[in-house]
Amino acid sequence: MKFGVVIFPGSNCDYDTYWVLKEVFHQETLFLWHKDHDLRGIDCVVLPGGFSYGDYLRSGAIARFSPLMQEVREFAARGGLVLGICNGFQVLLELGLLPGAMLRNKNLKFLCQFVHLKINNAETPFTNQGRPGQVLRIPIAHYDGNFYAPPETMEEIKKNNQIVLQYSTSTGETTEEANVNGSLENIAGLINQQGNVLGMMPHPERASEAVLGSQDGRLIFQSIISWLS
Amino acid sequence: MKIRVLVSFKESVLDPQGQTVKNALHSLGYDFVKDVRQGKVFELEIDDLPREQLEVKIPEIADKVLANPIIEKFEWEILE
Amino acid sequence: MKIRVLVSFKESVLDPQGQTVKNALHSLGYDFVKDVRQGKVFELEIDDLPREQLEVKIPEIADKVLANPIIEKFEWEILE
Amino acid sequence: MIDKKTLEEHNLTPEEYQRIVELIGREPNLTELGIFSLMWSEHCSYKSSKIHLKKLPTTGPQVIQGPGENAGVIDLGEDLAAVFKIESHNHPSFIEPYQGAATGVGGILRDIFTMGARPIALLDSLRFGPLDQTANRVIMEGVVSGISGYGNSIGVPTVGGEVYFHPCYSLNPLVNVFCLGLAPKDKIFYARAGRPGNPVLYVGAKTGRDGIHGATMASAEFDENLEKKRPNVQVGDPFKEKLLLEACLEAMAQGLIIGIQDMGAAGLTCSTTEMAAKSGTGIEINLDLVPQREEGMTPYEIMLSESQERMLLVTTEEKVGQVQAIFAKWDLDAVVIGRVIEGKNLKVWFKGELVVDVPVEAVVNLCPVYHRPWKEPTERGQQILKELPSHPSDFNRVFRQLLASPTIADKEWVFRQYDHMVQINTVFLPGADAAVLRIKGTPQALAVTLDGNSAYCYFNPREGGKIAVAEACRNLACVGARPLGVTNCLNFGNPEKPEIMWEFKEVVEGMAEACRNFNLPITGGNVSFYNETEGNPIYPTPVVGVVGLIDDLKKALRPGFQNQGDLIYLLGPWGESLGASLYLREIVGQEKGPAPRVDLHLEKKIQEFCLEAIHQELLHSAHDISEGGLAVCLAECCFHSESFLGARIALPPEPRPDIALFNEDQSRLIVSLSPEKEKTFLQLAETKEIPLTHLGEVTGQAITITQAGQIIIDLSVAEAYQIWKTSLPNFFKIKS
Ligand SMILES: Nc1ncnc2c1ncn2[C@@H]1O[C@H](COP(=O)(O)OP(=O)(O)O)[C@@H](O)[C@H]1O
Ligand SMILES: [Mg+2]
Repeated sequence: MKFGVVIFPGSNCDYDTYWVLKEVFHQETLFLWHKDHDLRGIDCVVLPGGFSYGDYLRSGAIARFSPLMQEVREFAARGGLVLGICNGFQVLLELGLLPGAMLRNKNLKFLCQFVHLKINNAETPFTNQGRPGQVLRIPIAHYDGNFYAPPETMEEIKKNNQIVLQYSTSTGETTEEANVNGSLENIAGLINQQGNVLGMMPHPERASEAVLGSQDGRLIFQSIISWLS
Repeated sequence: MKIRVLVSFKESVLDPQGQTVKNALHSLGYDFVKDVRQGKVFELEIDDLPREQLEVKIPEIADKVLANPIIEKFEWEILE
Repeated sequence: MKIRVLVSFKESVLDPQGQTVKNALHSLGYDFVKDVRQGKVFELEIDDLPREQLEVKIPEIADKVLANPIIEKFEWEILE
Repeated sequence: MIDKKTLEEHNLTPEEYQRIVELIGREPNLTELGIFSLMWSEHCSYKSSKIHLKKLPTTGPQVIQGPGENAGVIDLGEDLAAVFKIESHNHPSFIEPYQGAATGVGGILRDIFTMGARPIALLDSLRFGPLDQTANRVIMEGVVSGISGYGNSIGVPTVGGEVYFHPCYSLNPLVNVFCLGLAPKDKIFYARAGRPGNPVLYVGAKTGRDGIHGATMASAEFDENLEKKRPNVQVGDPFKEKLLLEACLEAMAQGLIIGIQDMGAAGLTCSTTEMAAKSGTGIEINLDLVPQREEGMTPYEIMLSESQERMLLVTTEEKVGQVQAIFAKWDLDAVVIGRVIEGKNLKVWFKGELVVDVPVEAVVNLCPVYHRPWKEPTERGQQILKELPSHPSDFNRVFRQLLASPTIADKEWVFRQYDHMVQINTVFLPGADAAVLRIKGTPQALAVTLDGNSAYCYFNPREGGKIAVAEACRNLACVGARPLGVTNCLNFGNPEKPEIMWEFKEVVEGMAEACRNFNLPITGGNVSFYNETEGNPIYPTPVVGVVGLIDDLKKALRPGFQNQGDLIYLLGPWGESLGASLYLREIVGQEKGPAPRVDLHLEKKIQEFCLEAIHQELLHSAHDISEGGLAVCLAECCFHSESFLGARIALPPEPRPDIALFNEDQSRLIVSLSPEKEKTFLQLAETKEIPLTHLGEVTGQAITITQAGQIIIDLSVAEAYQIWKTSLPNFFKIKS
C-alpha cells in the first residue's frame, strides 16, 4: 500500500506526516509535488497542514488550482482515499470535494492546543478502528477552523452522517465550551457523501508517538491502513 | 484601467471580525456606529478591455478566485 | 445611514497578499491583470449625522481603529 | 557637498566623517556616505560595545563557530550541529508591533538558515509596560500576533520564551527572538565570496523603499521627533520566506553554494561588503539588475533598503543554471547581479556609471571603536531596603495577588497563539523550565531556555549578568540537560551616557564570569542600545539563551509533582533578603534593592547534583525558584501535576515567613522524590555537600504552608490555579 503526501508551496506539516507514515507506520510513502500531474500509483493521498500560498487570500484558496489537484479530484471520483489535515481540509473545501467553508476562529486568534474529539461516525475508512462515542485527544493548530455551511447543506451533512469528528469534552459531550473555534455542530472532521474523502482540523500526525504526549492520532492512520489491506 | 472588487460575507454568515470592530468602537465611545461588516477589497490594474469583456472576465475571476461563493458575495466597479 | 471605509496599504508598502493573488491569477491564465493590491473594506451602519459631523468622525475612527496609519491609508464614502 | 546637516541625518560625527575621507582618500558621495553610515551605525558596527564583548569567553571544544557569523554553531556529537542566535527587534516593534515583531522573526530565521541549518525552534523574550494601560495591551497583542503570524506560517514552532511586565518598558517594549536550527556538521555555510570571477546572485523578494535607515534608527533614541524618524515600515512576507528557506536548503544540500549572507538590516550594503571582506576580495554589482518593487529608486535607496526576505549568494559560473533551476522550482527569481572581483573594493554600477567605489575593509572593519566613559550612578545605593516591610496579615491574600501578577501568571494566552508543535519534536510544551525537543532518530533531546531579570540588573548589573546565565543553566538542569552554548541579547539605554555604559560593562563582566564558571562559550548575540524614550532608559536587560543536551530523553524531568506521598525537598539555601523581589515591588509597593547575589561555586554544585540525581533517576520533579520565590514555585509544581496534586510544607522558625516564602535568592530548586529513593538521594547530597531541607510532602488537593504548627497559607490548588490561569486573559477579554 502506498501513501502520497502533497507538498504545496507553504505546506509545513508535509514532513511530519511523511515521518509518521514512513517511520511510525512503516508504510511506503512518497512526496507529491503540487506542479506534477501524476499520482504515481498511490492508494491514499494526504493533503498536509500548513499555510499554502501563505493563506493570504483565504486558507486553501490558491492551492486548489495546483495542477496536481485535478488528478486528486479524479482520484477521489474513482473512490480513492483522500485525507486533508488542517490546511488540507481547507483545500478540500475550496476544491468542493467537501461541503462548506471555514471562517476565522470565534475568538479571532490562532489556536494551538490539545482538544478532545468525539468519534461520531466509526464506519469510515478513516475511523473504522474506533467506536462511536470514543474520545480522542489530538492537538489543533489553526486560525481558520470555524466550520460553516448554509442550512440546506447542514441538513444534508447530518442526513448523510457526514460528521465524523466533533469537538467535545473529555467525556464526549459536544458542549459549546468544548467547541474551541465555533464550528457548526462542533465539526472537527467531515467526510464526503461517497465516504472516501475526509477533512479534519486536528493533527493526527502530532499525536502518533508516545513521546509527544498522545497516541490517539494513530487511530486515523491505522484505520486507513486496515481499510486498504 | 483600474477595477475595484469588493468581497464581503453574505448577510446570513456571522462576521466576528466586524463584531469585534464594532465592540472596539463602542468601547471608545463611538456609539453612533450601529453595526460593522468587514470585507476585502481588491484593486486590479488591468489591460484596457471593452465593457462586454469586463462583464464576463471580472465576475469570472471574482467567483473563481477572489471570493468563496459559499460564504461571500462580491460587487465590482471600474475606477478609471 | 451607511458608510463605506476602504483601507489599503500605502503605495510604498509591500503587499504580499496582493502579490500572491496576482501570481495566482497569472498561473490561471488571467494575464490581463497587471497588478493587484488587497485591502479591507468596512461597511458601517450608523445613526444619521450631518455631513460636517461625518467629516470629522469618520476619519477619526478610521485613523484610530480601522486603519493603521503607519502603513495604511483609507478613503470613505456615504453609501445611502 | 556633504554638510553638517547631512552628517547629522546619517548619525555620523564630524570625526567619523573625517575618518571616512581619509580611508577612501576623497570625499564620499551621498550613496557612499549612506553605506558608511549604515555599516558604522551602532547596530552594525558594535562600536560602543566591542571592547566589552571581547571579555566574553567564546571558545571550547564544542564550538564550531563562535561570534562573527550570522549565528553560532555547536557540535552535538555524531554528525549534527546546533546553530542558534538571538536578535532584538525592539524599535520596529514599538513603531508597528505586528510587523515589527513579525519581521524580527523573519530576520532571525534567515540568520539560522543562511548557515545551512533547518530552523527547528523559536523562543521569544518579551517585555511590556503594565497591562492596565491600553497602549501596552495594544502593543502586546500586536507583538504576540506578529510572532504568531510569521512563525506559524513558516512552520517553525515557537516553543518557549518569557514575558515580563515593568513600567520601564511602557514606551520601550522589548522583543527578542531566539532561533535554533540543526545542520549536518560538515555542511555549515558562511558569508564568503570565494574567488574572483564567482557570480553573485540576488534571490528572494524585490527591493522596495522599506526601512531605509532602519539600522541607524535602531542606533538612536526616540523623542518627540519620532513621527519624522518613522521609516517605511517593513511588512513581513512569511510565505516568501518559507520558499526562500526551502530553496536555499535545497541548493545547499546539492553543494551549489560557495557563500551566502542574508539581507536584513543594512541589506545589500552589508551582504556585499561582508562577504567580500571575509574573503579578502572585491565585489562588483550592477543595480540595474536588482529586482525592484518601486519605480525610480536611486542607488542610495537600493543600497540602503531593508526589504525583507532577500538573500545574496555566491556560486560558480558552472552552477548558476542549477541554482536558478532550484529557485525557479520554488517560484523565486535568482538573478546574477554582479561578480567577485580582484582588488578589495565594493564597486556599484548604476545606469552605466560607477556610483560607489570604496574599500570593503574600511566599510566593514575600520569603524572607530569607542571606549565610552562609564560611571557608577550614585542614587542606586540609596534605593536599598533599610527596614523590613510590615508583616502581611493575610498570607492567603498576598499569595493570590502574586499568582495573578502578569509576570507570574500563566502565559498560555500568549503561547496558545503560537504553533508550538509543528515539526513534531516538541516534547515539553511551553510552561516547563526549558523547552525540550527530541532529536529524531536518536535517544537524545535538546533543551533551550531564555532568561534575564532586569530588576536584579538595575540594582546590581554585575550580579544580574551572572544570574541571567546561572538561572538559564539552572532551568536546563531542572529538565536534565547539560548546557553547551550561550547566546545573548543585551538591551540597554543610550551608551553615550556614562551610567548606561557602566551598566553595560558590569553586566557583560558578570556574564563573562558566570560563563567561565560553567565552562560555557558564548557563540554570538546581539546588542540593542538606545532603548530610551524621552530620556527614560529601560532597566539594563540582558537576555540569555542557553542550548543544552539531554543524553537520554526518557530521563528528562518536568516541573510538576507526580505522586501523592512523594517527598518535597528544597535544594539550596533558604535565602534572606526581599531586595529586588517581585513581592517587594508589586505587593509591598517598594522598588528597592539589594539584588540577590549568586555564589557561582554553589550554583554549579547544585546544578551538577541535580543532573546527577536525574541521571540516577532519583527524582520525580524539579523546578527552579525564581520570581515570586518558594511559594510561587511550589504552586507551579502543583499546577503542572496532572491532577492538581497538593502539597503540605513546613517553614523553619527562621527567617520570617514573608522572607522565606517570597525571597528570590539564587541557587535554589524544589524537587520531589519517592520515599524509597530518599536514602540514596541524601547520601548523594552529602557527598556533594549540597545544602537542602526536607520541606514536606505531596498530599491532598491544597497548598498548605505552616510555621511552628501555625497555618500561614492554605489554598486549594484548583482555586490557586484558576487565579493564575485567568489573570492574563482577563486583561484581553473582548467586551461586548
Ligand atoms: N552580546 C553579544 N555577545 C556576543 N557576541 C555578540 C553580541 N552581540 C553581537 N555579537 C556578535 O557580533 C557579531 C557581529 O554581529 P552582526 O554582524 O552585526 O550580526 P547581525 O547580523 O546579527 O547584525 C555577530 O556574530 C554576533 O553574534
Ligand atoms: Mg545577520
